[in-house]
Amino acid sequence: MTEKPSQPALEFAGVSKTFDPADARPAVSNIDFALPQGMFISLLGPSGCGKTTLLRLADGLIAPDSGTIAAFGAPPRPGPEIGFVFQSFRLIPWASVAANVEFSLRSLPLSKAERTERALHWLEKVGLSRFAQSWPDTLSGGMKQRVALARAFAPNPSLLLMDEPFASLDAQTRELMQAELLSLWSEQKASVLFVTHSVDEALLLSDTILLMGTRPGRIVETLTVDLERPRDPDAIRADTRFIALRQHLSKKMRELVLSDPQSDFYGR
Amino acid sequence: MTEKPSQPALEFAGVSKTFDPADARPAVSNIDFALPQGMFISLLGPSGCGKTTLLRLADGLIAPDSGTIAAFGAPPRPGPEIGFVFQSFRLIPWASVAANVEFSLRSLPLSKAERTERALHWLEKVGLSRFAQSWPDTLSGGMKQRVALARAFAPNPSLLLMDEPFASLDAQTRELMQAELLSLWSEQKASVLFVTHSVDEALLLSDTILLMGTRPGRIVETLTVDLERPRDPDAIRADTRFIALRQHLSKKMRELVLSDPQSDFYGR
Amino acid sequence: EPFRLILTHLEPPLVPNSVMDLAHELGYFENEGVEVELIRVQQTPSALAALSAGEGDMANIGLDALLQLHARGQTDLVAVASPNKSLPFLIAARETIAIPFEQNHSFAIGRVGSLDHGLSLNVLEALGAQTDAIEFVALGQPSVRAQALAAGQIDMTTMSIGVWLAMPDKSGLEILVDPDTYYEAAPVVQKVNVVSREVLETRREDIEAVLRALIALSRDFAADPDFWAEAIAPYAPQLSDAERRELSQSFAQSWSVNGGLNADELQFSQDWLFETPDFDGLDPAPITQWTAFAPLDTILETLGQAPDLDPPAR
Amino acid sequence: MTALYRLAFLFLLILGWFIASQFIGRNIIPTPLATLQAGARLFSEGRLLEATGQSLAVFLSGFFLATFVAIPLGAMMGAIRPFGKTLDVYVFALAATPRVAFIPLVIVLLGLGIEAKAFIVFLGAVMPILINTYAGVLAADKELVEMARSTGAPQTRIFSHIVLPGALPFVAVGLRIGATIGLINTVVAELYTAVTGLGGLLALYGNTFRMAEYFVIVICLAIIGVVMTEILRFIESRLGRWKMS
Amino acid sequence: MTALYRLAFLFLLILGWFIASQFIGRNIIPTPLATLQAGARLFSEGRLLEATGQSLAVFLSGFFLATFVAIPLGAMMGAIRPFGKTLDVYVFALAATPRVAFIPLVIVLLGLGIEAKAFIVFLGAVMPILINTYAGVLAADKELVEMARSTGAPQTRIFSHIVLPGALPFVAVGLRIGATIGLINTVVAELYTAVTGLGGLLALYGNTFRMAEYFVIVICLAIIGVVMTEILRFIESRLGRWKMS
Ligand SMILES: Nc1ncnc2c1ncn2[C@@H]1O[C@H](COP(=O)(O)OP(=O)(O)OP(=O)(O)O)[C@@H](O)[C@H]1O
Ligand SMILES: Nc1ncnc2c1ncn2[C@@H]1O[C@H](COP(=O)(O)OP(=O)(O)OP(=O)(O)O)[C@@H](O)[C@H]1O
Ligand SMILES: [Mg+2]
Ligand SMILES: [Mg+2]
Repeated sequence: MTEKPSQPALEFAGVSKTFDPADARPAVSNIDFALPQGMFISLLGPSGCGKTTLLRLADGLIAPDSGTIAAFGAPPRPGPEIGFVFQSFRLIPWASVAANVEFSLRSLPLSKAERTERALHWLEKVGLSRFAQSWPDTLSGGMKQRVALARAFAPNPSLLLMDEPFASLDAQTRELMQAELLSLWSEQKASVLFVTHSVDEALLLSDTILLMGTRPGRIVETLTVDLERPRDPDAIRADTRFIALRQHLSKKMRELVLSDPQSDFYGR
Repeated sequence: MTEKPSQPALEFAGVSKTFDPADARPAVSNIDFALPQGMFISLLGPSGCGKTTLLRLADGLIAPDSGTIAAFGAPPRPGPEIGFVFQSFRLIPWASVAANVEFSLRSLPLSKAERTERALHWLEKVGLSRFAQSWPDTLSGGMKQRVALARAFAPNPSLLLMDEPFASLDAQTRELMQAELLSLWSEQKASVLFVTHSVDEALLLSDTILLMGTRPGRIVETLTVDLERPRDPDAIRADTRFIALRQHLSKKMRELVLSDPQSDFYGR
Repeated sequence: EPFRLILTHLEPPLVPNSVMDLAHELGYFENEGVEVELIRVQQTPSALAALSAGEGDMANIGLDALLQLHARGQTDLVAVASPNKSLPFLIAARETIAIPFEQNHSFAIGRVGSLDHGLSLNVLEALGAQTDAIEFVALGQPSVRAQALAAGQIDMTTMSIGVWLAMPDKSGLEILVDPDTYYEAAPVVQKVNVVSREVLETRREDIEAVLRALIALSRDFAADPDFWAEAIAPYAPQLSDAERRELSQSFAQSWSVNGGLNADELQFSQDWLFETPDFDGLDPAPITQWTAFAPLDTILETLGQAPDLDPPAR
Repeated sequence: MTALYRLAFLFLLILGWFIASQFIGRNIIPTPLATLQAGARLFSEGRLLEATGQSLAVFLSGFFLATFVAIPLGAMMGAIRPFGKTLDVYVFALAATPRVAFIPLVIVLLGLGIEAKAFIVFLGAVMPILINTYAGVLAADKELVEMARSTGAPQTRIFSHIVLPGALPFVAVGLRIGATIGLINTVVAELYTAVTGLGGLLALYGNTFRMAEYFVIVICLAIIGVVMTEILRFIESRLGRWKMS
Repeated sequence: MTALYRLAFLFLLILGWFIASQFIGRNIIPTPLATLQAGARLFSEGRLLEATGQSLAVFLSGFFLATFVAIPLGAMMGAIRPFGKTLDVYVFALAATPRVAFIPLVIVLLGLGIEAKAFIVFLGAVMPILINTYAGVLAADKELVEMARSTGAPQTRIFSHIVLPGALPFVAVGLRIGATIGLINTVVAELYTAVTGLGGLLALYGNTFRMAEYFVIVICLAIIGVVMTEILRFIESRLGRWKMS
């Protein structure tokens, strides 16, 4: 993949996708945005607004009905350059934890020994080296999620698509994983498209936040987070800009869920 | 089930459980606590510390290796009196959304029409009435989680076991669901054992918080949340007691994850 | 390269057709300077398929099958001998049954229109039975028919003397029509040895050697019935010495001491077969089209004809 | 599209058949045309229909009996493990024993009529259905079963709502294989007990070397097989609608 | 525990057999003792072993051939949908056609030897394996496949790592049913081509009403069936270790 730095890591132009032809309203409609290389964008939006759908489109796992998508200038093609953390963990049940991580390395020109080493390295990073030989079914929810993280991180992707990747982690482990993600992002110059339900997390991590609305899924606001990095999780919560952004986003979310006539909870 | 108010809804005494006999360390060890009727207890702890295991034990889905468990004075037996929200949603893929909710009502002496009505009522509460006839596979993650909530709430259980029930919901929808839960809890006098990774959520909802440590899973601290109810989500964050408890819990969690030699992340 | 002889029985049967197995066993083929390999298949169709696949050189098959083939334009195979012209069939029935029948009876046959069906009809009619009072039930294999008879599911059936003798428990059953009576009522050639015209040309010497061996053994058996009784002993453990001798005596007239091909008998058999429903709408071919007398004639010239038995009419 | 491909493949098959009929002995393979003519003849004589009717009666009764025995039994073997573990070796032993070996016994116990024949069909069809159902039940989604248990569902409900629907893909294959083996056993039964139906015709034409007619019967059996499996597929796809999306 | 139950059931079976041998007509069921004696006799004569060897050679070559053809073909039919949809009707048609109907053709093409026999076994075993593999591949976990696609895995890797292991329970039943049908077809093959092996003995003893010997052969076949399916079960449980927990 030739990566001209000028090209955005990801670019959506007028993208729509309908799953059920019988349903008049598309899952996502008329999506336009660009993720410049080395940027960190978060998607924030009510349940069912199409965030997962957007990520699947971005990876080339599903094709849009209309509009165009480009990853580094070309139509997106799933591969080791694009890492995907799925909302449900999708571990291979008959492969050991280590083999699950190694699986994503098989698309790279690595020897078996190199694969094993790299998988173990990442399992250590997510705190599961002791479970390398366990079966996924014997892991707790949070442990499974960390295996999925290791699997996505291991090939050193230049674009990371992450669907609520820390949802099953306790606050402390989540912070550690966020740090790993940020170091991957800043050191390897990866670009990240990140789905989260935590406004704090979005503010802590991203350069830009895309706020999505529902039925049809659409981008309702693009918000730039101009807080300098590195952002200390504790200190930043006191920052007035952080508090203002936080309030703005919470209010917007509330509007989208409670005041949007399209919403399931309109008027509650 | 005869419910003497004097009996705790749930009582663990010296409970241990080991999954893998080859592994010296049990999944949970020597658990002692009681959930008095009408109380709301949260479980907080690092990934893999045994929270899910505790809930499964409490429902009688698995048997302890040692110790005794009692639900309303008798050994726990799965049934409509105990509602369970699983960490992974566990929807029946070949049943419509409505049928999934109805499934938990089949253990009650209801006519088909009553079941349907009650299922629809709860689907409305979770904002999915429009999707009653959809297949679960066509729902987004958060929508699936709400179906699972409706299914657990529908039989009006007197004890609710909830495993990170709101993890896949956006902040706003989560608040709405918390409100539903609280109304069920206070109006129906249900007792709740609630697993969460959000310190805020635990503080907002619970009477008591059990802090768990890992390897082996054990209760390291029992914390009473003496904030008066109803607790306004926005106002309470400014309450000094809330802030103090929050800080205390965060510190404890940090210790458990970073300073516990048993932890995967010891010393990071 | 051995000469492959295909047989449609699995063990030397308790009938003169055993001459082929026994010639192999007793070294008669070797004496004639031919190496013979016996190939056993279960039924005539398999034997025919094997011949056309070149998996065998000579096969002992039903005459009806050969005539069917020729009538349907498949003229590749010709009969060269018949080591056992007609199997000693009999009709076995429940004890209580007698001819002419007083009531309806069920009679097991192989298949509607099959050889045993036609023969049995002939025999019963010849004996004055009311054949319209008989319900024919098609049951396939002789052993299945015998089982069904023993189980009381049918009243009577045709079987060879070999099958009858093999049945261990015959209480309540008896022979309604014995083999001699049966043969007299329907003197039809049932089995012939066939070769393809190609083999007839390319392996003429081997064919003659095989036929010489069979004739030699048949003549020896005809001369000394006890010889057969001894030779068959290992394959008939259930029969006593006396029973085997008795059986052997009953075959005294059946040995194909001159090769078993008699143009008159063959003509009669063909005419008879073409009356049965299986041959409806088919035209018979001249005997010379489906029979090659030449190998036998060459042999008989050198060996000379045996008197009395098996006149080789041409 | 699929229909087109299928037709193209059918054409190829018939072409191959034609070539084979030209090169392999004629008493083995008739030409497609001769077969067609023979088919028309048999059909207009009414013989084919009558035989098909007889065979279908045998086949359907045996097959339905097998279904009604095998699905509950396989389900029980999967649900009650000691029961299943005790029986399964014997099931496999029985499955590996040639049906033909039981024919004398069947004749003694059930006679020569349709009962005996249907029972032979049953013996053939029951095993694949049973073995597949058993495997399907054992492959049940443990998480879903636990969920059902947590709602207080009794074993029967867990079974009917979770385990059996989950085993559907297995049961469906079992039924399909069972149907094909049942058809084969129909022919066997018709050959070894009172000879009737398509099996009887097969024997008749085989023994009298009427290969065109013989092929008509073979094709007739193949068509019945396809119709049965297509019906089963239709039922399966109705029950598996949720997978469509 | 299971072993105990199984033994108890075996005892029941033998008891039932004994009772049946006393009450059901003659010439049909020998007593267990007579069968045992016949077995000892056949064994000491070396006849049983020789025949078993012949049959096993036929069975194993046919069965392995079927495995090597059916698994890849079934997998391909499941993976390449137009290919699968085009072929599957014909597969079912072929599966429903009595193998016996093809025997003349097989003899013409392959003769009477082990090739022909192994091919007849192959014809019987291939269908259940194929149909089950096909169904197993179609039942693949779509989410896992999508995950694999997202890592850039090529079709072949998705197949070998995700789809095939996921289809294992199906393939395993297919192999088991295939093994049992293969054994039955071994007997058929040995009856309809050159008569050899256990099938030959079965016919011989059946035709001459030596029911004790006949039962020895039947039991011998059943035991081979059990041994085969147990081997398959062992392999399956090794591959399915992850399910143990
Ligand atoms: N079925 C099982 N077999 C073997 N080990 C298991 C099994 N289920 C859980 N465990 C082990 O028990 C421990 C506790 O698991 P549990 O699922 O209860 O954790 P948890 O507190 O719910 O974690 P999380 O917050 O990540 O969901 C883990 O170490 C896990 O590996
Ligand atoms: N395979 C599918 N078939 C039909 N509809 C689908 C499918 N996948 C998603 N949808 C619909 O598309 C919409 C958006 O789904 P999506 O999963 O993208 O939401 P989301 O933003 O990820 O929600 P959440 O935060 O709850 O995960 C939903 O209404 C969902 O029902
Ligand atoms: Mg989503
Ligand atoms: Mg958990």
